[in-house]
Amino acid sequence: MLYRTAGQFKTSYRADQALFPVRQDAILLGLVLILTWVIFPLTASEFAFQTLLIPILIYALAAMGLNILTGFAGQLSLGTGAFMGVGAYACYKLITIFPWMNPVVAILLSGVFSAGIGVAFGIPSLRIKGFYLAIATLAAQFFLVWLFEKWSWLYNDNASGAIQVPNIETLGVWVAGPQAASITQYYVVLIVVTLMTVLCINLTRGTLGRTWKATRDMDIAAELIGINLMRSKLTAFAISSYVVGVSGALFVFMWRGAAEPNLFDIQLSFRVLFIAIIGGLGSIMGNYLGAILIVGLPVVLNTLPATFGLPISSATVEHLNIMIVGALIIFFLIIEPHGLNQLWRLIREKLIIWPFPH
Amino acid sequence: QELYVPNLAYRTGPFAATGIPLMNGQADYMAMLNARDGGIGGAKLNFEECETGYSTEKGVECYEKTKGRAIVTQPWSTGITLQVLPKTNVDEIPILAPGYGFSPMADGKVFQWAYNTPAGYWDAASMILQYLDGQGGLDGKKIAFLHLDHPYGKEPLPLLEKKAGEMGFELVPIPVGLKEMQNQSAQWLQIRRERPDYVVMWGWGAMNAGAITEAVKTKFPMENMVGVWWSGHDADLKIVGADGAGYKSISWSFPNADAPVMADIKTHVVDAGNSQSNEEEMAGVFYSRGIVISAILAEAIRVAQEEYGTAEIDASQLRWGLENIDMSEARIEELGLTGMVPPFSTSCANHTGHSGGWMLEWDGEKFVKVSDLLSADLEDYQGLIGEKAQEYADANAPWPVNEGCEG
Amino acid sequence: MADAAAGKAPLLEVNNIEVIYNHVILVLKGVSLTVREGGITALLGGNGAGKTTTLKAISNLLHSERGEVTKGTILYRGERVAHLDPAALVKKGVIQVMEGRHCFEHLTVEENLLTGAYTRGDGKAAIEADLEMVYTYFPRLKERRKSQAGYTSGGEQQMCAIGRALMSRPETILLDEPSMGLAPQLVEQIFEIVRAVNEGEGVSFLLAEQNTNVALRYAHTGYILESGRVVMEGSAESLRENPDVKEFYLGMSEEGRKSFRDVRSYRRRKRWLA
Amino acid sequence: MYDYVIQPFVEMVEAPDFLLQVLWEGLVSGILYALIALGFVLIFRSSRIFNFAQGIMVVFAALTLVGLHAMGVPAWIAVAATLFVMFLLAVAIERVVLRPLVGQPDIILFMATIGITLFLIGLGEIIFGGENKVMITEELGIPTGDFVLEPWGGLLILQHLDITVVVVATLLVGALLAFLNYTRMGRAIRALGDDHQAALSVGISLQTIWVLVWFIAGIIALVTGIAWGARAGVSFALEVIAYKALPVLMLGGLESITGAIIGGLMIGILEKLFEIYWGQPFLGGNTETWFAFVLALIVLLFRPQGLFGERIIERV
Amino acid sequence: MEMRNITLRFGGVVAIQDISFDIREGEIRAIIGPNGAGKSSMLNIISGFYTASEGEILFRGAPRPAMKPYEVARTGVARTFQNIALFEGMTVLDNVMTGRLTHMHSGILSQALWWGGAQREEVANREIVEKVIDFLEIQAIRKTPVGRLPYGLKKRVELARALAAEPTLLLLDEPMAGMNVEEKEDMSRFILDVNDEFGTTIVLIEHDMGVVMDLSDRVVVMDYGKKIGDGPPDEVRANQDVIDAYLGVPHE
Ligand SMILES: Nc1ncnc2c1ncn2[C@@H]1O[C@H](COP(=O)(O)OP(=O)(O)OP(=O)(O)O)[C@@H](O)[C@H]1O
Ligand SMILES: Nc1ncnc2c1ncn2[C@@H]1O[C@H](COP(=O)(O)OP(=O)(O)OP(=O)(O)O)[C@@H](O)[C@H]1O
Ligand SMILES: [Mg+2]
Ligand SMILES: [Mg+2]
Repeated sequence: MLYRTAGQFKTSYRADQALFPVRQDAILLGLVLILTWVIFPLTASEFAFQTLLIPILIYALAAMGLNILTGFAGQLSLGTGAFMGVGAYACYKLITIFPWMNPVVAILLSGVFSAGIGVAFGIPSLRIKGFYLAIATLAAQFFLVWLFEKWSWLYNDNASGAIQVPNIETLGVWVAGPQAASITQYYVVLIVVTLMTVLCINLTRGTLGRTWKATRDMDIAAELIGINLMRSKLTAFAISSYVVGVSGALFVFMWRGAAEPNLFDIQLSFRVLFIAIIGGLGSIMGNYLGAILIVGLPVVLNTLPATFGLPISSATVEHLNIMIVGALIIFFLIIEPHGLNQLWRLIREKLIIWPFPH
Repeated sequence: QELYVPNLAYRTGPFAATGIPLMNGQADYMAMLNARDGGIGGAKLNFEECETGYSTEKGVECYEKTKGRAIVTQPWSTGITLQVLPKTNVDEIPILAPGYGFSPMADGKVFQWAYNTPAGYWDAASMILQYLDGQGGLDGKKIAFLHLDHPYGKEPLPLLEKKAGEMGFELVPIPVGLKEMQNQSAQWLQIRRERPDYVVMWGWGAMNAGAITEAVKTKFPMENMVGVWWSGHDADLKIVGADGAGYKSISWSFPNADAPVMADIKTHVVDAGNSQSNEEEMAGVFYSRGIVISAILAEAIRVAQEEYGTAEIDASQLRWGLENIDMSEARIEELGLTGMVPPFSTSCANHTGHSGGWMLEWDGEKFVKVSDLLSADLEDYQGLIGEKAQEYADANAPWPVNEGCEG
Repeated sequence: MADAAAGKAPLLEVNNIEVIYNHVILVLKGVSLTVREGGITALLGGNGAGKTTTLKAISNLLHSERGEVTKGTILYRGERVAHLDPAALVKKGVIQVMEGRHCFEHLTVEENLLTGAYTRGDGKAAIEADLEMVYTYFPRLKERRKSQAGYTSGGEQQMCAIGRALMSRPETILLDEPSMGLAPQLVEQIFEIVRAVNEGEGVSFLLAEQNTNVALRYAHTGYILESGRVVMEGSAESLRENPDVKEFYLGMSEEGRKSFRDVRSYRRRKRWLA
Repeated sequence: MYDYVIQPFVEMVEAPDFLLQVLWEGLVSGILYALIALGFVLIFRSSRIFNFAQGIMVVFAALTLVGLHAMGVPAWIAVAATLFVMFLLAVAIERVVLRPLVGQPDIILFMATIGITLFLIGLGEIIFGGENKVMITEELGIPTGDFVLEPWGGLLILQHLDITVVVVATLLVGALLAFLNYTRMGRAIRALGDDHQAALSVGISLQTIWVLVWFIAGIIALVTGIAWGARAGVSFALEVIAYKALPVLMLGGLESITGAIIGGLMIGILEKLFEIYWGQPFLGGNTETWFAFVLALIVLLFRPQGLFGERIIERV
Repeated sequence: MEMRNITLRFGGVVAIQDISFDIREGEIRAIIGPNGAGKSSMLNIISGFYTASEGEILFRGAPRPAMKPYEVARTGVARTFQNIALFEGMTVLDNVMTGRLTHMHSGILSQALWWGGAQREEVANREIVEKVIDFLEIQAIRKTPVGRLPYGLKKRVELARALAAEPTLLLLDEPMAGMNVEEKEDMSRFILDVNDEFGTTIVLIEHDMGVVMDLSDRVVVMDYGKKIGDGPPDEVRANQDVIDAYLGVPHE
């Protein structure tokens, strides 16, 4: 009876298109917002900020970017890691060339670069489909990482070949670099991620979103009903890469503090893909659920043996960890191939008809 | 009473093969101290491992997890070291990166919290060149520098480039991508085309075995191939066995089965069933290196305890300890590390110690020493250290520098 | 003809089954039916009535669509078959021809037919002989034997699918909408073949069909399914004479067949909206 | 211009023995790529599953073999036992992973194989540890010497091992092709790839076929593992070479055995040539990390289904 | 619209051979013929999915230049498909809304911001779509994902999507396949009403002779790529070629 939609009538199309047509959902969202904006920052430890809160937000954003491309527009990409890299390197160059630039502005700008490169690598998608396209995006993945390694201008000719985030001060607080406090970085990330989420939701529920979904579900039919496939696919690549690029910039500037080229390796792409898929392709909220699971799970697993005082060596824990994550991925795919988001929807459907089984 | 000295170990991932013996050596030595002496100065050592799999990401996570109580952090990869380096400055925890990390860390004035005892990569490069020079001069020769395409592999490049000009040899850098470690035929074809007089190798993990097997296959004369200390792992050479005879590696550690410390480890750790190692591994170079690394840390703890008169030292007290290690011959004997590590000492400005090292050679079954103790030509790169350290500090401004220490 | 079949033993019995998709969507709400040996049984009903679902429940193909039988039993020759996998069922002689043809696009027509003989162990010669038999039923297939099935026309694909089923030497064929999208001539032709196979080889058919008119002409008995329930059953003649069937399934009212142009009111009973 | 375009060819002509060596090395790595790709193709054909776990299966097979031998099992018995383990693995994967996921979208199954990869990495490291191990080349009776030829007064080294690999791979491919095209099982495998549901409906047992196919992929993995292991030792780092199979597949076509072979050879040889004559002199080396992908990408622009892939049937 | 000497080949296969016919404004034009005759291919040519190997298409008297399918759609041609081509991952409402895409033009930025232009456009188009939904009586399934719908309803949603585009030319490829008589009656009604109310020109492919004969104004008969008959229904029904090739036994 708690979750009951009956009786909430909509009287205008506008109301029907509201983000949360169901009152309970709006309340739930309010709770989540209070948690993330007030309660977490007040209570979280340094460890929680660094290993849970900040990375979960950043990974969720990256997955959201990927989800636009893969979940909404149906173009499977395995090059997310490299596009995050483009965002990160672009941000690094912006900050070092224009030291006066506001870091948030720099982060938002750096997405533009990855969007450009995303479009360039998206062009083959007009002809190549499915797994062939996925492998083709690997060309971007490997080529870009190679470029990060070889093009020393990108990392200002540092001897180590890595980029290091300098200390950046804005409005009297350190927002990036080793001097910055975790809580500041958390808020910066939160602001950017919230902004991006709102934009993504708007894009995916409107005309563009429908264009993408049509392209995804059946591109031939989409073209025949008047969708310009090239435009549809390329905008998906551009916007997806933009979001991914921004997340890459956040990744390095607001969390890692430094990066070497192989950080943006294929493993990163897979990680983001896991999040998107476990969360649910074609959903925005799912990315958060996926990120919580994929980022949070190993952290929790790591602390378990110590909590129970089990005498297992850390290496074994790590091996078990890998096994468990692998097994869980399979497990979640089996119980709900359409991701956590869908699981949530099913629960909701059950709640609506509760206490009747059908 | 307990001292928390965690280790960001890696026993998994593509580099596990080289990590495991090192971690075992480190852990066994600490376990031995706990069993034999009840720790150091009465304080037990908590030598917990946090598994990184050599991944920078996991490494940072481990650092964040342990930094609350830890008095030292041992990041165990150049990548992780680079990442936590600026953080340790803020968190005020010493990084101990024995024989790896960022070469300019030798400058204690700039890198107050970082230590790469007993020798750094530039020491290694300098000694290798010195040794090769001794084999008949380097003027007009050609050296192929086969290295991992990764911050670690690039470390010695600035020095090698500088020395190439000075000593008159030609340097051909040949990078090996992380994905090509197992399949280096392109690199070795290049070596065959270039016909270098020597191959100097900066390899790690699976890259070493790959390079050594390729060298044997392409019939490169093994005696003209020299590796840094991380490329001198017994297991890598065992793959080719006798065909690898003549291969050399510089090292600041050496296994000595007769050293008292080995006997102690055997009685207190191995016989008690607390070791993860085995006999074959314990006879190897890397296991002994693990022991030496732990011994250095233990020594620093002891020095700090004496200075501050407390068994439970904190991170900044340990930092003082690390700056005042004096591993003299006598002290090495006392610790039972006979012949396992060259003498060295650190100071406020000198965070490396520049211990020098021996050239080891694979005789087909094991590594043997083929040189006296070599020592690096510090003057060659003292300037370079200062310069690069300053560059780093500038890029990371505001970067607190320890003005108090001179010389 | 119908009387001949009626006397025979029940071959397949479906008792009161329920099917749920995706754990929440209840599609069949207690369907029971009987297929007699040597007969042609038609399963009729509008869109979404659950015909396909019933057939899939019998041949155990629901699993891969996240559907499951939650209640009731299915007996084949008196034996429960619900736990068998589809392959075992084919060995027992029950084979399904799926809705929408489902040929193996990249295999040639002949290879498609040969896959039908997959479960058989009676040697090459027998299979060759049956291949010839199928080609005599469907001469068109012989012409196109070497072309990839994906590029053949709809009718050819339908023939290919039926032929493929025949290759397994079945006792019972579950045939799902054989007439969909076929030219009238072909529809007749295919039903003629169904009858020929039924009479010649003694194969029993369970036939899901929209085209009530044709189906009732060839079938012996029929069931009418609506919203997951059987609402009517009986011999083909009795169904044909039933006024409701006449009006809603055959498009005839008292005055005879009406032109589509003249139908002025929407007479739908909005079954699926309920 | 001259430097980039003409000079490399001049070099090739000037040192033909070296060029031959380059081609030979390319050929051998090409064959090895192709072997991994074969495993992919087989599984893809029968189930449209893009089996990412093929790489780790190679490692797993090799580790099991070496591990069993280290426990004192004679070499050939260890091979048999390893095959049995691969069979069990195939059964387990079918039971636990594939069966519940029948009929799901491709990408879900793809993800599941990545799950399998992670699981096997963890399991393998717990059982076998992460150290580099030596392949039991001699114990298996694989020749290890080399031929040294001197064409045009130059030098050409051919490893016996490599020659063995080339021969074994050729036989394996021949056998596979015959199996797929001329047997009942082979036809069923191809049918299954086109349409699960229809295959089920004609009585093809998914279970049997999948176990069979994964087992064959396991056998291929073992052969690949022995071959690579003999070259570079056996460790988890081997897994990364599996990525090289991807452009091979793309170039050859995901469902074509012939494609896998030709694609493998093309990529092996071309990437070596490019790296030696262009990559190293002009681009700072290591172009092998991406060359194959870019090459495949360019080919795909002209033939979206790869050189030998099945034509994508697009109709409405 | 007029088709002149259209020929279409796939490799060696000739799917359509030298066919000409015309479509008059406002009429219902049926195409019939045995399976594989090339009917769908002809529709594909009209909607731009295939380009004719030879021949030309005249649109309102002027030759139509080579166009991408989406450009054709924007000239007011909408269609349904033989094997349903709905967007399975979307709800019915969204599917029908895609039909409006050719009429919606707000930019990416305004969409990202949502409030303002994009929303107004969305609401305006939603109204049109709701009218179509009402018309086809699919209100109740508005929010259902189409993947779950039964076949017949899917066909209707497809029609709704095509209608939402407010086309001038509507191409229907076997809209009544797999329906029973009652459903066919409804569908016929919709088709006639569209034709009457909006004056939409309709091209219809259908195998049910009853439907074809009752609805269409003129019929083209194709057989193996050739045209074997053209004219009003009754005339075609009596044509012996047509009976031989297609109808088989005289219907009813
Ligand atoms: N995979 C599925 N998931 C959810 N619902 C389904 C699924 N398959 C079918 N249904 C639903 O089950 C009901 C019955 O479908 P079924 O295909 O059995 O009908 P049918 O009688 O064969 O209709 P048609 O004549 O259109 O083929 C329909 O309402 C359909 O929406
Ligand atoms: N993309 C294609 N490639 C090759 N051949 C094709 C292609 N599309 C259609 N054909 C061939 O063209 C011929 C005509 O096909 P079409 O689909 O137009 O027939 P149809 O008249 O619509 O038949 P049906 O009534 O069965 O739908 C067939 O022989 C078919 O195999
Ligand atoms: Mg049906
Ligand atoms: Mg057609």
